[in-house]
Amino acid sequence: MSELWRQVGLRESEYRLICEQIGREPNETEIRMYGVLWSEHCAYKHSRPLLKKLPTEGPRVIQGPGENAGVVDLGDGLHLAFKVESHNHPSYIEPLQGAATGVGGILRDIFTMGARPIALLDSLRFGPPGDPRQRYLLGGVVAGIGHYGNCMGVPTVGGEVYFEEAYGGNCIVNAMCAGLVAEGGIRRGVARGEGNPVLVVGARTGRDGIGGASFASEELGEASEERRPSVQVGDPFLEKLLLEACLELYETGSVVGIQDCGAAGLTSACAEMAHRGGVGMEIDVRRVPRREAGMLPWEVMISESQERMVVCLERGREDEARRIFAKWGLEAAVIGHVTGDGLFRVRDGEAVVAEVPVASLAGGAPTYTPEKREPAYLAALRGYDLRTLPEPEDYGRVLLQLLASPNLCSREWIYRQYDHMVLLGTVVGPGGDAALLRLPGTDRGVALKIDGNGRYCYLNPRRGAAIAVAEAARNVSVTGAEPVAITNNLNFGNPEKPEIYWQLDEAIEGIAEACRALGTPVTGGNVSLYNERDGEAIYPTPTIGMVGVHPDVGRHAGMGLAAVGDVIVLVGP
Amino acid sequence: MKARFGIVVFPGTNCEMDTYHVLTRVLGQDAAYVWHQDRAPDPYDCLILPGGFSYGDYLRTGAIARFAPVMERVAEHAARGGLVLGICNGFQILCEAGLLPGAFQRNRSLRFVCGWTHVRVERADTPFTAACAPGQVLRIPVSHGEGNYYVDPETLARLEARGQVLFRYATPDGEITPESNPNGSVANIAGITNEQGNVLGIMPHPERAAEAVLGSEDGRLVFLSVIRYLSEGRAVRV
Amino acid sequence: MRYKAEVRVTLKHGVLDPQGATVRSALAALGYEGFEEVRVGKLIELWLEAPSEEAARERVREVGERLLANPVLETFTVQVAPAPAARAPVPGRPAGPGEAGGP
Amino acid sequence: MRYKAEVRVTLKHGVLDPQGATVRSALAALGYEGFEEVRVGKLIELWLEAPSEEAARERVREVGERLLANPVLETFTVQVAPAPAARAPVPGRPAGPGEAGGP
Ligand SMILES: Nc1ncnc2c1ncn2[C@@H]1O[C@H](COP(=O)(O)OP(=O)(O)O)[C@@H](O)[C@H]1O
Repeated sequence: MSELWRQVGLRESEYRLICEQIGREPNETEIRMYGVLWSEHCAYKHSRPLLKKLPTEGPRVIQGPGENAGVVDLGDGLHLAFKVESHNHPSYIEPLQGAATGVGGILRDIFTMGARPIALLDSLRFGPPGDPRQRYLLGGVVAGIGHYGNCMGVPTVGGEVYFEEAYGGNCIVNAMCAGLVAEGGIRRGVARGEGNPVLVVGARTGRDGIGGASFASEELGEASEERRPSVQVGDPFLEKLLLEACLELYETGSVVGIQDCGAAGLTSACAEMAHRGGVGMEIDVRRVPRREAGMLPWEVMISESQERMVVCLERGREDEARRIFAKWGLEAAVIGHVTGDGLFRVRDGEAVVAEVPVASLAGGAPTYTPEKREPAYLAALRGYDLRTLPEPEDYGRVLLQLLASPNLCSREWIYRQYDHMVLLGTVVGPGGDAALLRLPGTDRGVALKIDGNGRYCYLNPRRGAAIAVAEAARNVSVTGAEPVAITNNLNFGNPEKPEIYWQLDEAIEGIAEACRALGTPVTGGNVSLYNERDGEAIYPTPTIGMVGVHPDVGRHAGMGLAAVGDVIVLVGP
Repeated sequence: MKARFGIVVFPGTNCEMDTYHVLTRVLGQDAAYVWHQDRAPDPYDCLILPGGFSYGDYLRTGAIARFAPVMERVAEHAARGGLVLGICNGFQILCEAGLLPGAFQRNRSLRFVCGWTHVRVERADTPFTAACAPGQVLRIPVSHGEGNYYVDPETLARLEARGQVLFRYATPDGEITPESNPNGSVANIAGITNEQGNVLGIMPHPERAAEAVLGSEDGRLVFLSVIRYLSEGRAVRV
Repeated sequence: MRYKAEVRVTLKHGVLDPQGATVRSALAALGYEGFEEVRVGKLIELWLEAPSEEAARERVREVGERLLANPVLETFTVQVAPAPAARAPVPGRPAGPGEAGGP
Repeated sequence: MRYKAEVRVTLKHGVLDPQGATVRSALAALGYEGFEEVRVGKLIELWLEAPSEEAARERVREVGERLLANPVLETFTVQVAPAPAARAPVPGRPAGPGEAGGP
């Protein structure tokens, strides 16, 4: 086993901790499950202590961090579930499918909450577009986001894109989704009730994406290209059916809990649901519908095949669920049940192939607080004297240069490829400051924006992150909406390097400060670390997804100058 | 009297709720969803095949949906002279089903395109355009990856001669130019009817242009034409 | 018997091919000379059980006509050969039109 | 000399093919029995001038790698044969961003 724990990405100390927690050496299936669940991506080993600094409470917060998505109260019995998710590494390897499956994942996070998705946003970073490889990435990522979102019938209403050298070897693809759920309709990722059946619904399980969570938790380089998991192909059509089937299933009132199968597949979905419910669970891999013959139990358990959900149902309601899924042409297979012994047990028919405490697998990963150190480059940058910059001779030319910059020019080429109008909510779509959506059946609205500024954060992570929150808040408020909460995606390099950990810590402090000042708590987010190529980290890039409530979308402010003679005022400090 | 609309839902359809909203809440008509496997007798005045990605648009848009049991019903409804309106993916399905001539290819740009377009109303004496003025330009959005309409030259000549082209992509002033064509469709065609004039396929989404707060009310005219035609006891025949 | 069929779906002569044209101009942009025309079609591989090669060909041809090619735009050809070993089972899929279930 | 090349681009084994799977279940729903698996790939036909068949094959293979197939998901094979008569060239069009070039 000594080689195996290393191979699945565990440290020796972590391996010893596992032995200690389970009172013996784990077998192969168990090690592989620990490998994915204790990866940085799933266990937040380096970020969990830092995330505690974020303010997460407020009068409108219905669900804070810890679930598949955060939820805020919009008033009138309507709640909004929203969250952002990264798919940086998969998109760098295969831009179209990487971005598409990223969108698929964030959509599932929203509809597992019981919500119908109403909007997508995307935050993208690439190297300079003069490089054909970067153009290829941009074209593929945009096509992938469009491919998935358009087919799902969820409008992509906003986003942002920047081009900087720092992202040339590791692009950023963050997707945000928001969905509506009526008060009382929220579902959670929890399993409860001894004997209640556990089902997997949606797509069949194949060998795709095995080891994806670990892949996301390491730096990119020659070696990782070799070891990359087989690329996953998204099937938005199947997910659209899954969405409708799940929403129909919720109506029956038989759902105890539901969670999407994302990173680490069945292992994380099942173990996390059991952990949240404080119960045990038994799964029989033979009962998991497969797409490929000859899969080993551990392959079934950690496969990241897309478009699947795990559902815990009330006992006796299985046939009803099967009927609903069959109507949508999907399978719903009972694969196990809730137990009272607190163990996560995996069977292969009669044989027990894994049996470990849920609390260890899903909650036992260590956290790390590495050394942190201010990066040396900052001292050099601080020494830079801005006065040495020459005064431009021709401001007209500078203006033209600015307008032609890939970082400032029109983004219409991108958002024309996104259906941004379906669902008849888009009062202000892409091209505006923030998107403004009408809430169905009312005149009220919700404003959405995603913002980040890696360059500011590189220069000063604390101020830069705070500026990103403030920018998102300004964008939301200029539509006439009141900012109410944020979600965030922390895209950073390798946190085991003191300089990167310092950046991460500082940026989180900055987000926390700004959110406190603005009264916009953090309801969730995602952490993407190890964004490096050959040892070079990206700029520290927290992206902020903000939502606001609007009292009357008929009276929103637009961006254009409306009429000759109107007064122009500059406000602010 | 209210008109009764049936909105056909295939796996992957995604504009059915929008269409329902416009027909019922905006225009005060009766509407119901019709499931793709439903062969029950038809109580509707007009069947609408809304936009979306039936069967994921896999293989070809509309290629699989056209075999759904409900399509027999759509064909019978059309054969009896009932009104059928296919929007976007619905248009693609009607072509695949042979209820309308022609076929679709990927947009000339090879990219999905979503945005506002202008379409010129070529005839205002049909059930689908009676509420428009001849030559009127409507501002209606498109949203499709495969809206590049094709018919061979002989069929095109026949369509033109019989006045089956009802909508063409145009400039805001109603000029037919290559720049106003968002997808490469032959002759800037955005909407056509069958020979009898009771089946319309339209690529832009009139339901997305039915409320001022969303940017345009021009799309209403298509539905209002249908409603007027139905309320006048189908007097506006082609 | 198991057969593997290949259906080659190509655009009819005279139908403009937006994909082919884009590939061709991309080739020119990359500096590849001498490419006069590019056409992009589909290659559909099907594995099927049939009593004889002739029966398999017949069935695939019918399927080609009804579903795989659109006669307005496309033509197709069919090739059939005995298939060696069985491949892994296929993913379960949403029911196609006409399959059981309904609201 | 003029040659016609055919590039058959197919998905790598193990890569999910939602399109093929959907076609397969549509076939079942239409009552066509016996179809076990369907995979949808691309068939790219290219007409080119080259000094020899070998040179043509080499060039097309390079183009296949750089542009026609996505090496992460797809594999391809090349066939080349002398082409009879010249076909009418298709109007070239400018490539948009993201189209030209490959990984
Ligand atoms: N940057 C962050 N800020 C606040 N909460 C976060 C952040 N990153 C992750 N979280 C929260 O931590 C929880 C763990 O999420 P998990 O379900 O493991 O995430 P994922 O869906 O990204 O795998 C989620 O509730 C998520 O919202």
